[in-house]
Amino acid sequence: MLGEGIVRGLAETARNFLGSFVSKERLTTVQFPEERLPQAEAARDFPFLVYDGEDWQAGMRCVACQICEKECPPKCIFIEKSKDKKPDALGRAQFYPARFDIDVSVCMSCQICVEVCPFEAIKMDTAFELSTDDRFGGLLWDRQKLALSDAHYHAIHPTDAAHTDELLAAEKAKAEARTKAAVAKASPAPMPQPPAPAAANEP
Amino acid sequence: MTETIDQIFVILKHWLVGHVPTAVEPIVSELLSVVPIILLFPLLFALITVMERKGLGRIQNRYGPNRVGPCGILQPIADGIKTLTKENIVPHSADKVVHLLAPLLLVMATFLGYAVLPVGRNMVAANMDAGVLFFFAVGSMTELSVFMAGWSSRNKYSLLGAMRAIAQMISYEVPLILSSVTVIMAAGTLSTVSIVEQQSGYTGIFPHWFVFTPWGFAGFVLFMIAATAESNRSPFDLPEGESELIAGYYTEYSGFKFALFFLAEYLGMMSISGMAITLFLGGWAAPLSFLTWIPSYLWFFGKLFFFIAGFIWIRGTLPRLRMDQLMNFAWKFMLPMALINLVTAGVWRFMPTGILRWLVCSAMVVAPYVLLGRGFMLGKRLEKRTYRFAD
Amino acid sequence: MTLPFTIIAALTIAGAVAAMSLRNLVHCVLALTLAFAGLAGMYLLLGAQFVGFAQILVYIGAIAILTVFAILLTRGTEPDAFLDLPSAWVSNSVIVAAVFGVLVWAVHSSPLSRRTLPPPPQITVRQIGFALMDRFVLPLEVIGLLLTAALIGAVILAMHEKQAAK
Amino acid sequence: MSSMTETTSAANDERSRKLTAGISEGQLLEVSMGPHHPSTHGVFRMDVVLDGERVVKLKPVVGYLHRNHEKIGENNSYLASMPYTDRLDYLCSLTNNWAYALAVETLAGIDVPERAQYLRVITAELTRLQNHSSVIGFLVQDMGASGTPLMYAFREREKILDLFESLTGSRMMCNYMRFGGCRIDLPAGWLDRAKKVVAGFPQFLDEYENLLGTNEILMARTQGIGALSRELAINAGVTGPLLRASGVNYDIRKVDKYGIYDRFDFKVPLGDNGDVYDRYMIRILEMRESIKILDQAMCDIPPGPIMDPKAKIRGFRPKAGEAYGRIEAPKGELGFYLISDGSGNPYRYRVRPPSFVNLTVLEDMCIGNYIADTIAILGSIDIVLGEVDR
Repeated sequence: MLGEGIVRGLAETARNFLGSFVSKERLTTVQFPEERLPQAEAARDFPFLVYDGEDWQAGMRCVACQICEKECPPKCIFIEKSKDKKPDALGRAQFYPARFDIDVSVCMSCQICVEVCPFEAIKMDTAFELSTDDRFGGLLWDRQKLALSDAHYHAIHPTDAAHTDELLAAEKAKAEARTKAAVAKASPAPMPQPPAPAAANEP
Repeated sequence: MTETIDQIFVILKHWLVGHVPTAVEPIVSELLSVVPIILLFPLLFALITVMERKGLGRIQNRYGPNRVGPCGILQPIADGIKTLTKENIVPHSADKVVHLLAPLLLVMATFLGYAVLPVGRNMVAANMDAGVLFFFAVGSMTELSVFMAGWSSRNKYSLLGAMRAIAQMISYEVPLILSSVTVIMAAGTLSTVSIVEQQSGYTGIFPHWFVFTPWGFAGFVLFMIAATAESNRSPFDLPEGESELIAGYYTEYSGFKFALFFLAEYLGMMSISGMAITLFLGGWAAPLSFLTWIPSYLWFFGKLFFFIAGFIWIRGTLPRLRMDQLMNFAWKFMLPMALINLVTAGVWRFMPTGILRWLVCSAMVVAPYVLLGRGFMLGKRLEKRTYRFAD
Repeated sequence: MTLPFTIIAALTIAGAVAAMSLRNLVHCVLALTLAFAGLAGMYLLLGAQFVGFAQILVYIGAIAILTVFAILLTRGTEPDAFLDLPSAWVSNSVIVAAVFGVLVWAVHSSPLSRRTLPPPPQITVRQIGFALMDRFVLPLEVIGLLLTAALIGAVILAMHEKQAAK
Repeated sequence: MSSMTETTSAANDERSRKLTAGISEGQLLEVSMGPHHPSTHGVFRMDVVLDGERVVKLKPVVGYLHRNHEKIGENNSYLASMPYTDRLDYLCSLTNNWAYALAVETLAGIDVPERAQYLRVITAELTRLQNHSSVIGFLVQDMGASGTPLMYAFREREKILDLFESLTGSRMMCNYMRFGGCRIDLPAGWLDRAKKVVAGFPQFLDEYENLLGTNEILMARTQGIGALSRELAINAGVTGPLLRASGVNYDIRKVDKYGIYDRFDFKVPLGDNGDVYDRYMIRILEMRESIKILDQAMCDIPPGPIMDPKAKIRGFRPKAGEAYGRIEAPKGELGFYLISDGSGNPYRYRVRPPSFVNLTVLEDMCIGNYIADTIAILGSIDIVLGEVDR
């Protein structure tokens, strides 16, 4: 019968029309500025540098090993190693990045830098409202703008942060065990700091 | 008391005309019946645009405009200001005069159609003896303005769109007029006011509307399908088929002229629904006998509201027909059905009242529908297919 | 010579003159439509509603579109070489003026034009219907036949053309 | 017509010459649709020659979205190319990742633990669901249903994209798979949410078939339009739903049995006439089959490692050689051909995109139809310009 399919289609839209007043399923719009969808925990937007403690320069975990700079596919990270050293979380003197820029307009938030970083120094932020009026300066974030506290990291990625802390604690324990063993083995003469594998202790 | 409320506008008009010097009286009384139409229907147009966008939104599980004013009511004002302030670009190679004239002629032709629509008990702008003929005569002027719009923009797409629009309008005007001829034949008059009068009686609580007769219902369905095509609405919105021709004949229009085309489209939609209400749904008559205390004009605009909701509903559901299918449908399905409907109305007129008359007429309407429908479908082997599955 | 009559008459004449003198063919057709509208106005002035609306429906609604289609499909709309006035335009216009003068004189002097015509009878559409059906039924049927023949002829021509193209 | 010199195949030449036999040069209307056309699915241009409404000659023009993907692949390490594969067919990034990972794994001989195989099947089938639902939404939108079917399709697609976001961190650019497994394990509660979404999908499909399945206008617009014969489909190397709609039983999940697809029982729907309606229905039936696979995969996914411990992320240097890994992407056979010379970068990095190959038969299907049909036919092929232009 001509028109039968059309009538069934009309019934379908009518059900959706009436349903939209009744069930949430039929009205899926989220009024963005007022209502916000909860962000998925694993969401990633642009990287940030983690630092322990209050002072972002002293507590910064990054040791400017430039692995992320090499591995980054669109090559948007630029690091300048510092001349002097500063003690890191485990008390060993490590380099720190005198300059650490990420060109956010080039970065495609693929989080490969997070994956390859051996020092858990760079993580992915979830802030997405980042519009600036300055196309070049505003999007070239320098070291200070990138540095965010470990507490912020715990706030946005709780399970991930907990897992990272376990890794760091394990490494710290291993480092201490090795130094205690080294001290016990090498008689009383104080040994210079053994070049323990890079580790950052937990604040 | 209900009588005065019902006639409130008529009394108001006579009171006003009474205060005017007699020399100018005819002019003023004409003005008083024309000015409300010029004011009211563009206001309804504004309301309908927001109603359409919200209705489509609700069909598509979203809100529709709700930011401008409380739940989007002020959206048409925002659109109006936007179109007024938009720059009015006229393409260099366009034919300036005809380019400007097209929307004006289109809006004028659609406004003229309202003269004969009885909006309420003795509330009609011009009670003409040949009202329906006037309505269709003025309706056929829109094709000329569509051609002027398409041709004067000197743009390949708009010319294609204009040609399609004219071909569609002409081929759907025939079933439109034929399906209204059945009502004219049954009512025996061309005047819209007396057509409404013929439908105003009640048996028991049911009204004598023409739509409750077999030929009336078939005529109503045919009339509405042809009306949708005539006003370029959803399944027949080929002239401005976005996916192929950018925007059909009003591609090269911007600013207020573009808004005029929209005004004309919605006015056309309302006036053709008004005519359908007058011919088939008893104009301003109340649907049930005990409801006659409600003023007559409220019934007319209530029914108009349902027609508009129907147009929006169809627009939200049906995909678009292709040009040749559109033509085949008009000439091979609508026209024969309209002619058969004419014969059914004749048979209805001369058979004695009773159940036999109902059966014969219903058969005369349903049988060709099924046969033509199957022929139409089989002609193209359209059927729901079953699919085989490999291992 | 009431005001509406003069307006409509001026409109019609302007439309007719423009239809003949404009360069672009499509403009000529639009001016012609203006003339048709003027004619319809005349009928309405005389109170012949049915003929007035029929004029609008048939002429403006259909024939104007038909001529426009014909122009578009055949020759396109570029204004071709404009026929300038024939060389002997002086003598032509003199003769035309003379003929016009004779006509005007004849119309004025004939007794018919001085006799005041009775006001036109108010005919309803129903009476027109009856008249068509009993006194003029033969011409109605003959015209119907003629139109059907024309329709079928057009269809055959189109079909013939399609055969040739395929 | 100088601009129409070269054509895709002699057959088309012959057919268009026959169509324009009786018509003079001036009558034909040359229209170029795109790249800025509202319905060509991205930056894709079609130079169409029309005789009135009928298409006489159609020349697709691509290349507007060329981003030099393969040359960049040669200068990047193997891992660095993985996020770029998300941008190939930007609607289904997970199947792109899987195809690339599969190619590298065959090249370097890495095997993938059980749980990672299951994760790959689940994410790939979810990608197929959301791709097919948005494709039928676009197809009907091109035919004018003013957005309603598209909105219903996108309502379902959003649910699946939310699942991807909570698993991989991004809705469309997932960058989830690594050589030898996956990057992250399922977060808590992800599996139940996924089960709920998949359980709600058949109801959406019934709703869709109610809305348009037997709609006379849709049937009139799609049945018998743009029919692709079996022989032409096989000769032109067409793959995916387009091929199966023409009746050829070729689904790489059944042919290669890659990953662990041999453990799941699912059927492959086949069409008879290969027209736009068949492709539309085949995609709906394929979605129902994907739901079956997902149900089976999600209920018996084993615990265990998700990454082969042996596989290194950085400094990954596969031995010299070449490999071609291919999977059944939602659009057809997506293959990656790699030649390694032992260094950290691939010597040659080639992508075999299904959309580009399926596009070659566009002119054969469109000649003789109306201009409104070319839009429907293009929509039924389901092309994504990121994949066509690379």
